[in-house]
Amino acid sequence: GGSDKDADNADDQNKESGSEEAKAGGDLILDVLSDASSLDTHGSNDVVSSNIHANIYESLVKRNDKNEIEASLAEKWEQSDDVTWEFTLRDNVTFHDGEKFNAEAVKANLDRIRDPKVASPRFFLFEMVKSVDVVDDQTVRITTEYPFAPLLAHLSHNGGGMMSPKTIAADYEGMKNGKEPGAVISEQPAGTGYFKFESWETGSQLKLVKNEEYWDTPALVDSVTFKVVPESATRIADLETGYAHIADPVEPNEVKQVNDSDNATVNQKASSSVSYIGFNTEKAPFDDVKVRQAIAMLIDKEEIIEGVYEGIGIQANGPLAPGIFGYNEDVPVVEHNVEKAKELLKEAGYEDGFKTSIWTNDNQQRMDTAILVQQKLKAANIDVNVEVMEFGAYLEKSAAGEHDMFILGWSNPTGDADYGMYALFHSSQKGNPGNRAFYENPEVDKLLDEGRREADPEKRVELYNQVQEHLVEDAPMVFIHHQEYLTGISNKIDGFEIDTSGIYQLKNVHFVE
Amino acid sequence: MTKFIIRRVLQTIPVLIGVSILVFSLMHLIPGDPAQIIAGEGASDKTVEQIRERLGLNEPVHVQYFSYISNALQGDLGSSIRSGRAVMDEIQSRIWVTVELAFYSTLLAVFIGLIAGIISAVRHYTLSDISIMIVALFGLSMPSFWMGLVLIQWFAVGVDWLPLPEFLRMRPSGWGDDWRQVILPVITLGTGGAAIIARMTRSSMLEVIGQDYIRTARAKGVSERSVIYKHALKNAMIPVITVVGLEFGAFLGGAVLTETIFAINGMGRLTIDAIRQRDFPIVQGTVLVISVIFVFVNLIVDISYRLLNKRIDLN
Amino acid sequence: MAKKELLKVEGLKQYFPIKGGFLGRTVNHVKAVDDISFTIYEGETVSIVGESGCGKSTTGRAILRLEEPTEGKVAFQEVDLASLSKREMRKYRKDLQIIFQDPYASINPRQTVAEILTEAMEIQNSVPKEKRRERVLELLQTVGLNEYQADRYPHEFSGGQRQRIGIARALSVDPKLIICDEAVSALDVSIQAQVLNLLEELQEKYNLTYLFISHDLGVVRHISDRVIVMYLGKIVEIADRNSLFESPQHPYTKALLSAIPVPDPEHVKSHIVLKGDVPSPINPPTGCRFHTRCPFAQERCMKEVPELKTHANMKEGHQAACHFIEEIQSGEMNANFEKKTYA
Amino acid sequence: MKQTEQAVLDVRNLRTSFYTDDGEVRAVDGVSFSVPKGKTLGIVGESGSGKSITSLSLMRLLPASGKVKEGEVLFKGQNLLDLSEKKMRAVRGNVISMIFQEPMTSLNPAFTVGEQISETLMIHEKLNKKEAMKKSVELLTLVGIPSPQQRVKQYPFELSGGMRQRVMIAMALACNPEILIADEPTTALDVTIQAQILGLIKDLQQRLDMSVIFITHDLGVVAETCDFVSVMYAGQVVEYSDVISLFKKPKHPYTVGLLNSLPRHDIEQEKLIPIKGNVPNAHEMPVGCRFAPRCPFATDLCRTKMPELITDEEGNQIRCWIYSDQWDGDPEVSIYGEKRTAQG
Amino acid sequence: MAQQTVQPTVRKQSNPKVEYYKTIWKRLRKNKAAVVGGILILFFIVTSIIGPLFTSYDPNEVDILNKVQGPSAEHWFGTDNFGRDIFTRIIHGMSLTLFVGFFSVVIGGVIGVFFGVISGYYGGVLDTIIMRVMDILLAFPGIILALAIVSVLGGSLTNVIIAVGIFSIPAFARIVRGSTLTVRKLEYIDAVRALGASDARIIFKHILPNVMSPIIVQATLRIATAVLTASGLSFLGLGAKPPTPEWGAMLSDGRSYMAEAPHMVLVPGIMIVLVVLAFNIFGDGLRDALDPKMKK
Ligand SMILES: Nc1ncnc2c1ncn2[C@@H]1O[C@H](COP(=O)(O)OP(=O)(O)OP(=O)(O)O)[C@@H](O)[C@H]1O
Ligand SMILES: Nc1ncnc2c1ncn2[C@@H]1O[C@H](COP(=O)(O)OP(=O)(O)OP(=O)(O)O)[C@@H](O)[C@H]1O
Ligand SMILES: [Mg+2]
Ligand SMILES: [Mg+2]
Repeated sequence: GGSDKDADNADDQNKESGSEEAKAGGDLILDVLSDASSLDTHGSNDVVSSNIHANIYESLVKRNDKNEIEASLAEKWEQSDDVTWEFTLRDNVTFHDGEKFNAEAVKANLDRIRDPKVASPRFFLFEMVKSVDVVDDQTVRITTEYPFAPLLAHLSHNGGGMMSPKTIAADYEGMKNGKEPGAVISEQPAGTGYFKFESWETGSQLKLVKNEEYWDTPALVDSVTFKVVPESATRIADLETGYAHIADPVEPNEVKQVNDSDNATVNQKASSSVSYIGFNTEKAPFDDVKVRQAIAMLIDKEEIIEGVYEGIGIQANGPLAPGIFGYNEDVPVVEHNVEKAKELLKEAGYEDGFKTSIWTNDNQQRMDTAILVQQKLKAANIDVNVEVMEFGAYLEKSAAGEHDMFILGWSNPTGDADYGMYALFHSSQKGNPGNRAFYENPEVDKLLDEGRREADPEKRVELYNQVQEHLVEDAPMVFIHHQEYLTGISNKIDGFEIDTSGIYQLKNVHFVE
Repeated sequence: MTKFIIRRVLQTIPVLIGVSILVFSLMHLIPGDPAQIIAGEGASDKTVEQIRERLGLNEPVHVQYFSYISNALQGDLGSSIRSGRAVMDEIQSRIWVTVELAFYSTLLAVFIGLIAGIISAVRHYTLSDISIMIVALFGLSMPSFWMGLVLIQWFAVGVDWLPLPEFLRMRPSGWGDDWRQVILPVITLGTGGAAIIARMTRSSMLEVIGQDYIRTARAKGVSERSVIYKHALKNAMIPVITVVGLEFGAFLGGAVLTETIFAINGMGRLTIDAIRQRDFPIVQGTVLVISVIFVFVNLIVDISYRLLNKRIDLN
Repeated sequence: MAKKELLKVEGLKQYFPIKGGFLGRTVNHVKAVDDISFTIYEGETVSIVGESGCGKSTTGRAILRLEEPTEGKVAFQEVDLASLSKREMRKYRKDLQIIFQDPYASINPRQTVAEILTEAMEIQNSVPKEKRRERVLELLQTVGLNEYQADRYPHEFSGGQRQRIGIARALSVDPKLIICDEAVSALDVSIQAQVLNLLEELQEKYNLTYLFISHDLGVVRHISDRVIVMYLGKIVEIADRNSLFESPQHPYTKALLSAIPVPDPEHVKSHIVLKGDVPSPINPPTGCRFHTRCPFAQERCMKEVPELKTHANMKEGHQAACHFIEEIQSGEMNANFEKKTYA
Repeated sequence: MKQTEQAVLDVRNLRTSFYTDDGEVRAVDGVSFSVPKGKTLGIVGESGSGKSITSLSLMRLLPASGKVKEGEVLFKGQNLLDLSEKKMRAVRGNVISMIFQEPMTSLNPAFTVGEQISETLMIHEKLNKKEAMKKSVELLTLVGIPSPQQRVKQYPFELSGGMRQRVMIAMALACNPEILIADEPTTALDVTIQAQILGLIKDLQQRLDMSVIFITHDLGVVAETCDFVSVMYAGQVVEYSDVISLFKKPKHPYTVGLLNSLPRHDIEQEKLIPIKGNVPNAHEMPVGCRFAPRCPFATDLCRTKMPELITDEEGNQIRCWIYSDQWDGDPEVSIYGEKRTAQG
Repeated sequence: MAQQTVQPTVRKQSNPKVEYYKTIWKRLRKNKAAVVGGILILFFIVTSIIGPLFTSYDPNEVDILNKVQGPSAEHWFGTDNFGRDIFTRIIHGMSLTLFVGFFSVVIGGVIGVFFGVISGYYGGVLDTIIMRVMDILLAFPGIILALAIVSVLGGSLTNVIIAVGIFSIPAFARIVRGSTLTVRKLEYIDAVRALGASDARIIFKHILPNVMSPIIVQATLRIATAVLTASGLSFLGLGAKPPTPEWGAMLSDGRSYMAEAPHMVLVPGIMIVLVVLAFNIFGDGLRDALDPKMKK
């Protein structure tokens, strides 16, 4: 539209100065893999949607780049006892639809996400919340059922984003008329963020415009357009021809191509996620820890990172990425060691190897990983069959425990060890909630439970360190690597950041010459 | 004629019911629980159960089907279980782009196919016939997605003589902004069709040229040009039109790959995404709509038969 | 001669449904054969003549139950064929055979002559396995083909030879009645004569009975004992050959006979040229079906269906269906004929 | 005979071959005849004897694989085979017209009857569309189609076979041709309809003073409509004469054979006397007389040497050794004596 | 009615059956396109059988150090992203591609022909029902059907074959029904019926052999379509399971290397074109050879 043209003109004027100064305005175009599924921040639980939500909605607190909790919509907060938290809210904030942000609004949001009729996929974030009470207009009290240390981390998650109570009410109205929950909100989302919703053509593009009334310093660009471009080669083409300013994601093997081109570079950012190869620990032969350890030694993580991810990413030794609260840097490293692996197998009685399968969904990197694993395990006579499944089927079947080995990843949007491990390894979380290894260790269960309830951060770190040591010992999974987010950035812009959970930070993005 | 049309429309009803049953059962046979997919990789069982409850997935399958079909008969195709938007809206915002893409591709295919086919038939067994048919076979043998990728690579990485990145601009909706955007997808999709039509036209023309009435025309002293373009072509068009109809249908359903490559927000991608996300109502809706269009296109084909050859008795 | 009834057709009707309307209901019928009755005696040749589409083939097919008749009785040696189950009928097929018009379409192009003939014996199990080859060669000889041709494919034969294969196939199961549906119409005259002679020889040799369907009156006169004339699904006249050709009674028969060119340039002959075309069997004219083209047609002809009967002036066994046979014969009635002589 | 009469069309020694995968097929191999003004020439012969190919050769409408190798087609002295394609187009449908055997397939199913008749008029008479349509209606009246106003707007499938053939005739007559070639125009029709059509052609011929070439395999039709007859066998003319002598005193053994094979409805015959054997294979024609393998009189001479077409003093033609000085068989043989008499 | 007489061919001392096929063979040989297509197909088949014996690499052997290399003397078609030899993979994948084409057509063909023949022969209600079902299949977007099948049964070559096979059922059914309708009306069918032949005998002995040529032609053309569809499915991630060297999957793997290593996409792409081309050409030639009308 019109802003595009303005930006071009501005570019022309700037040419002479040649200086690299921040410049307001312009329409930022992002090519993204897929469309948001909903604009209701309670209504979905995928990164793509979150990336949109993060620009429209804000939470009570946020995490900075050092993984520290900072004030956002809540100015300050205090914990009166193990289960009670009180938040003082900012009073200069209004929603995009003109509603005032206050304690009622917070209650409306937190109640809704826990409402079984709404059936929010992000319910798990606040499952432990017992009640939300309005103390006064600017104060809200949250009571949990049991002591829950990572509550602030959960509140910093996108799922804790605040939506205008007016839209929430309208949405409930809509549900009465037979509409799906979130349908009304998706039509006219209103948050408090630095961008406002403008338009959405589902499946194609979504446009946000600058929120001029933002309570803090507003964003620099006039508008942001997210365009859906599913084919990677096409995204790169868009970026190189200068049509799009940001292309996300860039495939590892395209990094070189983009960096070699004159008009774009790839932004690399370490993530808080982990990729892993899991074992079905309830099924022979993976119920034998020696077999699991042996395979962990057979797998060459470096080769996978090199071969599949073009060397991008950090080798993982545990489920938590460096920087995450509770990360244990002293956890012993499992070395690639074929001889030792063979010995272990011999001890376990699988001297001659065995036949098994490895499952993956139809994600290129995971399929490639599977191929490398298949190759490596041949060394110990283990014959691996690669099963590729479509994602829906994959989730269902692996939750049901039909698998042998499987490849998956886990991202950690709260930056807390609890999020990064509880669901994956607690025996109450078997199957769908995350523990697809069907791992069960009472010791670990106990540590994880304690970790949640412990208020003292020092003690928590200690507890989680122990968990990670257990995990190395028990080897329910082989942790491969912590991936890096690869985002193609046009040379026309600057100021782009992405956080460790893959959420774009577009507030400071601006056009340069 | 109207009677014929009404009858044909009525006849589509069992077909559509069949299609809906088929898609319904297929979707329920596929492993993959929509609730689980919506909830994501790490949702608790409780969350999943709540979502399942909300979507009515706990009902027996036949109850789900009948409630679906009774709503559908009232014109309500339900709403997406993922975005909550009405299926009709979702489809409406995508269908035209796909129909347009199919339409232009058909135009291209017919235009090139007819010319090539006629030349080939008239000069059959000459060099031009053989070369046209070889080119056509190549067009036919090329995987469309491959061709799309190669085209994108050419135009993006840029051959100097064709520096037209505009070709690649993704369109916000429809083809409004720049007609050039339509070119690459249409070439990608239309090439195979052009090849098929060329071959069909050729064989149909050859067949017609051997007919007695062509000899009659020559015996009247009609010029060769008129014999080909007037007497032969009108008759030769009939089988060609069937193919055109089928091609149009194939373009509608088969544009998925092209849509993916060129980031066109059409029905194909909508359907594929919906299948992957087990968004049942959307899948049912798109399949039904595509089937309706297919049936409708075939109706048009039959009517054009009638217009071309009054002989065909529509009853 | 005491004649033995071989086939008796009574009140045979064959209507073909015309689908149409919504959902393909039957909207109408082609009344291809509409209530005909006749008898064929053993050892004789009865011909059915009439113009294209008058129901000749349909009659033949209905007798063989190649199409299930709509109504009526077909008694073969006093057994009602229509009452038989499909399985029982298959056994009877041995006695009733058919030879078709088109020598090209009536034999499977992918079978050799021997295969064709053996198959027939195999189906009816009429000849023991080991004797079949022998019988094949015998049959070939019977129809005037050579033994060495047994293993050839149909495309290697000429039209006349193929027709002989068709005849051999019909003979292979020792039938009693053979329906010849335009069996010689597609052949050139010189070949036609060969085949006609063959048919006559076989009749003598095996005491065959023929129902001979043809539109060629020359052929019919040559071969038949009795002749049935059909018009638009109904029999208009039945007579023995001489009676029919020498004193045709029905105005249609007369017109038909006169319309045929005579291969004799000096034979000056007046033609009765009928006006108009044959009406559609879907909505046949009321009353006498011929009235739309009949030069004598009266009011009554439009209303009343004439009965097929022997009129006063006719020989025994000669029947015609016309209200005014006697009046026409006696010259009482005037025709508004267009009589014409060529050249 | 009648050589004195002015011949509109004179065909001399026409030879047409097809070049197929299996080699050359000499479909027409030495055909000569002439057509006097206002008279009808019949061409008879069995299927495949080359009748249609002869007529298509005259019109220069042979299929791509066929070629006239030799001969002349003189129309009023002008050899049609020498004309440019453009000039030939002006002849077709204008000076020489043709009616084909299959009325259904010979009309274009996609155009109305009126459009198809008008087209001829628009090409040759340079009429405009309206005039042409008006003339078409007149022509349909001429050929005896009732309510021609409506019929011109109909498509071929809406007409009966007889009517379609009338339309073909109307189309052929549109430009008052001097010669009408009718290739089995009634074979596909019923006898009563055939009688109508034959009457019509005869009628129109007299009114318009046309010459007609009438191709048929039906000797009855020949007897009733033709003035002269040319009998063809295996691509050659074996006998040419006026119609009366042909039937009364046939000279060629093949002609006699034909007549004897013919079952007749007007007389009673004891027994048909067929010609033995089959028409020879187009690729393996006998070296000598082509009829020799089937001829009861054939001698060594017949089997080794092809007889020429000789013209007698009356202008009748015959291709048979019996009538030559070289005949080595029974000198007393009388061919027409073999012909069965009408009383059989 | 006058009939063009086919002259009896009086060639002596030759087995007639052989003679019959000889005629077709002769016509087929005359058709240059068919010859070229046939030779290509033969070449592909032979290569797919003996080719693997002559390749010096293991198609699945990963060699990360040598990944994404352009064509060279060691690696004729270069290497892929795992350093696997593309030439070797192409050779090994050839039999898979032919397999997919062949068996999916067998599945579609057998089922389609069965329903087509039944439908055409019996007509009536049965015909209506079968044809409506075929309409449903035809109207049903094929890719969705395939997706559903592959999702139900899991992604593998076999399931791709099943999916593509089901795809092609309606095409066969329609063609066969059409031909059956024509053949059923021929007089020789009535003749054997008059002899008392059962329906089964008529269908299998008399109708099927005579509708064979359109089936064969359709089959060769369908093989081409099947190969294309299967590679399209691979492109959507629904094809053969890795590391199977199926060409569609190779092509799909290579697309993110298009700029860097175009050979990864070009080689399998061109191979698919060649195979499809061969079958198309051959199918066309076959049609001409089997259709007497097309005779020059
Ligand atoms: N299966 C059928 N369905 C519908 N109508 C039919 C069928 N078979 C025959 N008819 C119609 O029945 C009528 C009589 O047909 P039939 O074939 O018996 O005529 P015919 O006297 O044998 O004619 P021809 O001399 O042309 O063989 C015709 O109008 C024909 O169109
Ligand atoms: N296109 C062709 N290619 C090869 N041979 C042909 C072709 N057309 C005709 N012939 C052959 O030419 C010869 C003469 O054919 P023509 O059609 O003139 O016969 P006809 O006398 O008209 O027979 P009919 O009475 O069957 O119409 C036949 O032997 C035929 O096989
Ligand atoms: Mg008949
Ligand atoms: Mg002819």
